[in-house]
Amino acid sequence: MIADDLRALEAALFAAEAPMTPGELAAATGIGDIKGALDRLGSAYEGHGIALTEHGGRWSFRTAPDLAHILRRERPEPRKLSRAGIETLAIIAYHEPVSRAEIEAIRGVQISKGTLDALLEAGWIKPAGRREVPGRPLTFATTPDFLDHFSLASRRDLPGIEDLKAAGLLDPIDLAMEQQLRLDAGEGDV
Amino acid sequence: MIADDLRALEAALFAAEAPMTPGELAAATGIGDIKGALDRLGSAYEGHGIALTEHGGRWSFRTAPDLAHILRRERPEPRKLSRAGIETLAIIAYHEPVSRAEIEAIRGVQISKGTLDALLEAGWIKPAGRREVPGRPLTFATTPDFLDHFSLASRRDLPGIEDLKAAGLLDPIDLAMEQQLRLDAGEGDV
Amino acid sequence: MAEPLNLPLAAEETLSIDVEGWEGPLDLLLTLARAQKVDLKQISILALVEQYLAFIAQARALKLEVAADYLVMAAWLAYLKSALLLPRDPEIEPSPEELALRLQLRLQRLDAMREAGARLMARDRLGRDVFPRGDPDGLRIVKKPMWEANLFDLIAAYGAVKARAIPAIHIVQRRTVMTLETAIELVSRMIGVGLDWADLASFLPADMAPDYRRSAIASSFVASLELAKQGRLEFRQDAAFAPLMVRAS
Repeated sequence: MIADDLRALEAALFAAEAPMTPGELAAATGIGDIKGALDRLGSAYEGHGIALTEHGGRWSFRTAPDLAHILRRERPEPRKLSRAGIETLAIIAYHEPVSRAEIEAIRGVQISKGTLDALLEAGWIKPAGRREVPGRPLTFATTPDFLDHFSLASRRDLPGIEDLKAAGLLDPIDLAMEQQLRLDAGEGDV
Repeated sequence: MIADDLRALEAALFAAEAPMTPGELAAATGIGDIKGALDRLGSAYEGHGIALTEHGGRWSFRTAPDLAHILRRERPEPRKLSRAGIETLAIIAYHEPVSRAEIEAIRGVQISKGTLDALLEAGWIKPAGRREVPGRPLTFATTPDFLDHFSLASRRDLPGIEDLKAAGLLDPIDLAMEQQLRLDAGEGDV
Repeated sequence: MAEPLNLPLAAEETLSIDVEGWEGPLDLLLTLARAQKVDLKQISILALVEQYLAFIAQARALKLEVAADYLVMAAWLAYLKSALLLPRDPEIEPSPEELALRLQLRLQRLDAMREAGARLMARDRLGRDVFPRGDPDGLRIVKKPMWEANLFDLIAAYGAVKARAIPAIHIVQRRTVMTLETAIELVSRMIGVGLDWADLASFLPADMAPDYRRSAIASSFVASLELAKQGRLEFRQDAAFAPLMVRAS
């Protein structure tokens, strides 16, 4: 058994064709405290073969990752990304919003047109406005579908992002240079 | 919590693209007593918003029947009546009961099927019997909902021809245009 | 100095220098740097430069085509190497150490993103490790039209229908105009009165109805043109749209 409001929430989430926001779920089920209900439903499914997950503020039921082996058979692998595609995606995810020139500066090579196209087509990145500098370059950022695909609740869950930030590896190179030089000078003074 | 074999069964049924036979489920999950497992899973979901169902020997999760309303929600969408619609409605209101041919004779233009359909859908007009003339055409009249929507106590509250004339609503088009032109010219002088 | 090449350099790998093996000089540098098996923060840039130059030299010795950007990098690294080895000239900006540091930071960043990409790909991925519902019923919102119209629209529409049915009656209103003859008479009389330049508009009585005034302005202008042609009147206008001045000639 399960409470009446949770029944409705469960049904809506099972029936949904795409992850839903709390607002959409509240509209569909008429539940007032939708966050509380999502919490309770999530707990009710703990230890089950399916789990209530949140990716980028949208909720959905997903199979438990440890059961992948029984589900994977006879299914085509999801699209294979080229190495350039993987690196470009990582750069966008860890630096967003980021322009094409900035991606190229990190990778040291030009990105071919197909690379960004493939990421856009997969629905993992989206244009994220223009940077107000000469040339007004278009920037890119990741989408909620990206978080969903890689089982990330939010960008904060990107693997190692805190360490990279702390090490200054997500800062622009000029800023890092300045800091490094100041550090060296400081040490020399001592 | 739920037994390990049921976890696998649960995930397999959830991810399935079509209802599955016990044989297919046994092959996917490696469960020996698949019928027993389906029974136990069905019981575990009793009282939930989704139910384990069997049709023609194939099993799947389906939304509980009493929650079907969640799957299909009606949202009112305000729509403005077209010019043809409002004219037709006005003619019916002033002349009811009136047949389609009579409406067309008054408007001087044919009416499309969609026009009457929209008025019927809005609940403002209803069929009002057939006229005992050759062809027995169907006539239309307004409904109490019509009076309600337009805040009229009765059809007698509709302004008469004389009132319309006084309000300038019955001026022949050419005269009205000339007045307008003279008005515009006068403004230019100021 | 450094080992000539501690990379496995099978022929087919060298062949792919300018095709697929490396994605540009930075990528090749990173591969070489990783071969030093130390933290990229501790890397010896000088050793790295040696390795890169040796690698390119060997590729050219094998008469393999080396893409231009690899050669550009080689030239730059050769410059960096000599600058690092020569006694430091404080005049040169940026210093070779700064250039080396910049290269090191770039390698660290590329390496970090490469590793992040690998870790991303290893996560539980939708469609590979976790699955959505295979056959969702779908939540549908059905739009129910709510027709809107108000009483004024209704009445006005009926008025419009009825108006269309009423035969249109064209009434040509009698319009008050000043004839050319009257205007000629008026203007001739007025220029006879004054001696100096006068505004043509001032000849018209002030208490005219607007409609009649418009006609009078037009007619008196034509009348003035006619009188000017006969040599009885002179015109002057200081600017476009300025008052039209007339006097007897």
